[in-house]
Amino acid sequence: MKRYLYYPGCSLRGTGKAYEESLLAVFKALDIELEELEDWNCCGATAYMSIDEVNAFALAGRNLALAEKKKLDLMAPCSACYLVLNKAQHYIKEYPKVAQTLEHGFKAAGLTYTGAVKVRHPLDILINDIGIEQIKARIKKPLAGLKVAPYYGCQIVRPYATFDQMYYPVSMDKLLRAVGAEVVDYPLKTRCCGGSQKGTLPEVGLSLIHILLKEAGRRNAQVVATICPLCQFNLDAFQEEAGKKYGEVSMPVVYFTQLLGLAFGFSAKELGLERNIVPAKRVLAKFEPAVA
Amino acid sequence: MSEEKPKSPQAGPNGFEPKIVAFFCNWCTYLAADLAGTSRVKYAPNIRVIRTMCSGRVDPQFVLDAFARGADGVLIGGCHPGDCHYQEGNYKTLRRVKMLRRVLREMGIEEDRFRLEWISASEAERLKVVVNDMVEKVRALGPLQGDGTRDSGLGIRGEG
Amino acid sequence: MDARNGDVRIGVFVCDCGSNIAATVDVKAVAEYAAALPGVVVSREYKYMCSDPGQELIRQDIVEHKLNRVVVASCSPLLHEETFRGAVAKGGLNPFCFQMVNIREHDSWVHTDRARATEKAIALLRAAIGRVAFHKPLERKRVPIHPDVLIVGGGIAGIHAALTLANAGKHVYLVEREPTIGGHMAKFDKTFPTLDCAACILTPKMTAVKKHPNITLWTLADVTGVEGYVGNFQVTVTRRPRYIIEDLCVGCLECIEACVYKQAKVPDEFNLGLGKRKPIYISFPQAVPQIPVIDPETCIDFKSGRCKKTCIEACADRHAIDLKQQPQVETVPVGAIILATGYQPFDARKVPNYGYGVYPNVYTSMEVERLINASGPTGGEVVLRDGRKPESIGIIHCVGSRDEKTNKWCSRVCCMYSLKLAHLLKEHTGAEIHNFYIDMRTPGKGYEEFYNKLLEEGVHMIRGRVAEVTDWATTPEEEGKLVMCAEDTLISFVRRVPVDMVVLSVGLVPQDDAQDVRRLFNISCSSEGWFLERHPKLAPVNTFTDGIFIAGACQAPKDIPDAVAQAGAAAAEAMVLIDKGYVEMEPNTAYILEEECSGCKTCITLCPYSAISFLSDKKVAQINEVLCKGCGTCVAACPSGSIMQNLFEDEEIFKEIEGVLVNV
Amino acid sequence: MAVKKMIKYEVERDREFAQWVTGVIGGERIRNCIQCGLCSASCPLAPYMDFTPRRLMHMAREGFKRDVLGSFTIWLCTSCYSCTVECPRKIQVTDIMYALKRRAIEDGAYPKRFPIPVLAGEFAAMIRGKGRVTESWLVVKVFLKASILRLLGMSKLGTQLFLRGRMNMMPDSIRNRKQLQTLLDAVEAHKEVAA
Repeated sequence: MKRYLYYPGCSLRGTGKAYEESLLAVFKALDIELEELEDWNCCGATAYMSIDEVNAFALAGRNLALAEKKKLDLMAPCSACYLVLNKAQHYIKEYPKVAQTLEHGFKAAGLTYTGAVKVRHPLDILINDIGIEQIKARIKKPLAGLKVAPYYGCQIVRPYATFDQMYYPVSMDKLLRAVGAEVVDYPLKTRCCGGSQKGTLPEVGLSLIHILLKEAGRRNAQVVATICPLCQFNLDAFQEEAGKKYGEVSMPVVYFTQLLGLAFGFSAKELGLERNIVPAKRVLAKFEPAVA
Repeated sequence: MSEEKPKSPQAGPNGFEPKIVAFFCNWCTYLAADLAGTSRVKYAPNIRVIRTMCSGRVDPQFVLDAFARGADGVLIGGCHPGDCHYQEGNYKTLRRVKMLRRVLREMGIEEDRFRLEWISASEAERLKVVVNDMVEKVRALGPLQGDGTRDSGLGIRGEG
Repeated sequence: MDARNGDVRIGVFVCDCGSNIAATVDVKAVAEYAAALPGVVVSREYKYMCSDPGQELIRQDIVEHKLNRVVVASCSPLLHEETFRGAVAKGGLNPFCFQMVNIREHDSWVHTDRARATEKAIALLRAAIGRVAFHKPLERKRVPIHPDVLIVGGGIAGIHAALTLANAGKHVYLVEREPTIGGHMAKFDKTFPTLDCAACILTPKMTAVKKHPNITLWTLADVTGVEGYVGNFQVTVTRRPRYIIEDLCVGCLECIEACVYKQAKVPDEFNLGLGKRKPIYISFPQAVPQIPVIDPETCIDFKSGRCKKTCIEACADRHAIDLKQQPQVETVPVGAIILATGYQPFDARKVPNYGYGVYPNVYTSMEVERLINASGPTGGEVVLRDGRKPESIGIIHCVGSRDEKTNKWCSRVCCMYSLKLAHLLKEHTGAEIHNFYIDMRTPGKGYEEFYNKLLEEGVHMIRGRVAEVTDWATTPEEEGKLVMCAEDTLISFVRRVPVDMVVLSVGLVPQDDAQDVRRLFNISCSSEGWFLERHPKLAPVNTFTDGIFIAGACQAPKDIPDAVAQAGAAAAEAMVLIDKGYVEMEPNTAYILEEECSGCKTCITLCPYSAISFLSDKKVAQINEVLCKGCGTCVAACPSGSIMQNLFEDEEIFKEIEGVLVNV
Repeated sequence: MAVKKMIKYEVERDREFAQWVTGVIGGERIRNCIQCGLCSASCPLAPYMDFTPRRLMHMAREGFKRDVLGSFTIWLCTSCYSCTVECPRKIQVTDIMYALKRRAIEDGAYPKRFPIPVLAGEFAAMIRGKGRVTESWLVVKVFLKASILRLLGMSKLGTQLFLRGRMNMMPDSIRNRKQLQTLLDAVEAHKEVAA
């Protein structure tokens, strides 16, 4: 049985609850043991970088230091967390002076970090450690005929493409096909969702969101699958507003783990599908297990 | 905050600057050093190059003699395996160097003071990295037996 | 004359090389230091030692001061050792009573700290002075040169070099691995900037090669072995079976007509898969030799053995077809070798965002050359894979060039051929054409004028590297088109340009097997994988291995005029060698002091040239001076220290070690 | 329309700034830029920027500090790293954007209508205090500071999120806040040493 350290990150405890719920369900079904990183702190996300870079690395650094003690790979499902943790590691290696500065911090805080932690994404783990066959074996209700647009967003394969191609990632495509879904060719799969732009320049943020949803529709997708809480939030929560401004769109946006979960026979509730603003029921109902 | 890599060599304790004798083969490493020149690649001035036609010409005596006469490090540069201008001279060198390492260890001369590197005619950058790195390491080690007792054990040859 | 007897009178000459050395090294101080060293009679510093006055200075001093040793501290011996040996000889000294010190490439150019650079120069000079005292007069031995020349690669460079040498009466072996000579040029339609048709200027040269009595042409052949040295190479060439006997075939091509495949079914290499051929085929109408070739991969008889063999019937009493033909191995002696192995186009799949191999209407420049070529798969009609005629075309420059992610270099020909293709495509289709370039590079006779002509023709020039080619449509007019997205950097807008056809102007990269070829011929490659010339300016077609020359794009990307010019130069260099009739070997060979040899035979196994033999009567080893290449491996290995090497005597090297280590 | 002066004088160049930008983490290669515009073309936000990333890179290395720090561009960057992975000269454009944001905040040079600095500020403060971020709180605080109106405009969505349990109103926190703060302080103290 595989074991990993689990770094939820702030979003999975807030707007991204459904991601955590579905993720835990799916991993349980695959007998993957997750141990939550004790007393983890916010990774600093992208915002902190604009305030203070080295401190941002320090934030990530504390988590890495805590993780290193456990001698397990550290799984970060949120794209921002995944990137920041990776980036911190990268820069600690690349720039001796960053490392030196952090050393002082670590010493003062009674921490040590040698750079041994491997930061992993659920996609990476499912494809490379568990494998398609294992996943197929768990299917109770294949998602036959469900047309999905796989949306990776930016920070998973960029800039550190560790487990998938940078320009046209396919790991999620493979998983979705494995559970019977039909994956549409979606050229915008790594295009930015606008991140926090919605908050700062609504018209810009909304247009980016709209572009993604519209193209998914144009490719006859019935649902967009995401791997990032911020992407999901933007595409789901602001869909109505974007539609009002740039033309009607109606496209449920779910986490890939929710789709896997359905195929594994979990209920919409267990997978947090009810948390969607744009109801996913319309397209997904037929895959839900019959209420016993 | 500038981050220059590799770190430029700064003078060691009490300004000790290691002397490194380098034996470069005429066809690969010597050319790499020439290329470094024509492309103005900068590296530490601590090495003194002695040209041989092939790294295979480097007699273990040369290395011992260099250490005996005050070298703090010895670097042998040859063609990459398979690229030797004389078919396989560099393999002969490799074999000889392995034996030589043992001797040096017994004489208490640290690993980092003696190095064999394959550097092809086009690898000026690599030459720079190797030289700077070796100078750094040897500088950190300090002078070889700085107490003047160094001649003992190492016979000096070649008095014309 | 030797250090151990008779007095040593050394002259030292330190070169400023203008400011090249003097700026970083205190040459005066160096010269003064040397003046005080034992044996040094005169020590000078001079602006340019390699200049005539510089050399004259050496001559005079030798006479005036009765010098018997000379040391020059200047640039790399690989640049000027011969020059100064000559000067020394002029002064009546043996040229080997001379030692050169490299204080430019190895000192002033690579260091910045003047004090330490000077200290280094002094150390190196001191070593040379110590060493030169042991130098003794040596004679160069002369070896006759075999007059024949091997040329590898039958592209325009190889062809031109072959004809030049053959016309000068030299016999040439031209080896080409494809079924025909002609190389990339044979695939082109027109050539820039004059737009004369490639075939019209190339095919006459190809036939000339075939007809020439002094040229032995081997196609479908690879060089599989090279031995020997300048003037006396032994080259092994393996000729792959064509399954047609060249001497019997008259090139009527009826066999192709008669093949059981009525329709051509096999994707044809020459047209980059845009057209089809039969299992028995000829690459293109003007192929040389005009002899078909059978592809065993696709020929039914090779696969099943049960073919009607209609080709053999058609060949009738000529009996030129031999399905049992075996590879042939030829071994020939040559005096010089010219490598003209060319380049290969960059693989566009390595830039995924341009969608080559994903979107059918994305083409490489090479494919387009075939599309617009009258003898190409479409007879010169430019139609897309779906049969439509393009109304708008985008050409992307620098694909696989000027990019840290692919190749750093500028491929040098793409700007010009992109402009050429723009012109030809406009001519063939009347489409609206957009060239996306980073910098327009048109250095060459008539090139800028050609660019200007294109501007007048109304081709759109957009300065910006394309980020992606996509079928993602954002506006109605983008629907069903390929959209090219780039910043028009001259107006600072990001532009989306919908087109029917995308042309990727792929760069030039070294051949896949460049490294193997390099090893085979014992030459060097630049870090990018191009063959390394001896000197970028002064010896552009020589290599560091005497007798082996390079021509054309195997040395670096270049256009046809430059490739031809270089081929001419290589041919001339080869001729210089041959017409001289002999080579003088560096006298750095090893020799054995019989009285000291213990007869342990250690050295014998070490010599890669089996130059060492054992005299069973005397129980000592002996070195054959002619076979010895002077690597010195045996010298270093001799347990009894009885092997010596001229120019690299133990004493000489020990003195160098002593010299570089003396505290200044 | 108002006439705009389109000439630049050398006095407007801040050489210290140009030097500084090559020194920031990721800025080492900015001088290698060949102005091909690949960064702009691959940037999803470029259409909304006052200066395209390519222009900004050149303005920065030439030292036109005022124009660079006053530009919208740096605030539009969502750090999606397209430019960084595309750049044919391996220039870390995203990192440079970060550095410019920081510099703009330090110099107080950013265009006022952008709440990002506020967001970032609040964000940092909350992390320092609690070690974690409670999005809902953050959003509220930011909008209170930046524009109360926009918050009202969002209230419908707010309720929806709340009803679907996606608005966690209990501010979350780590236990060992002391450690985190010591860490940050120590790093802060030694930063200049590193610089």
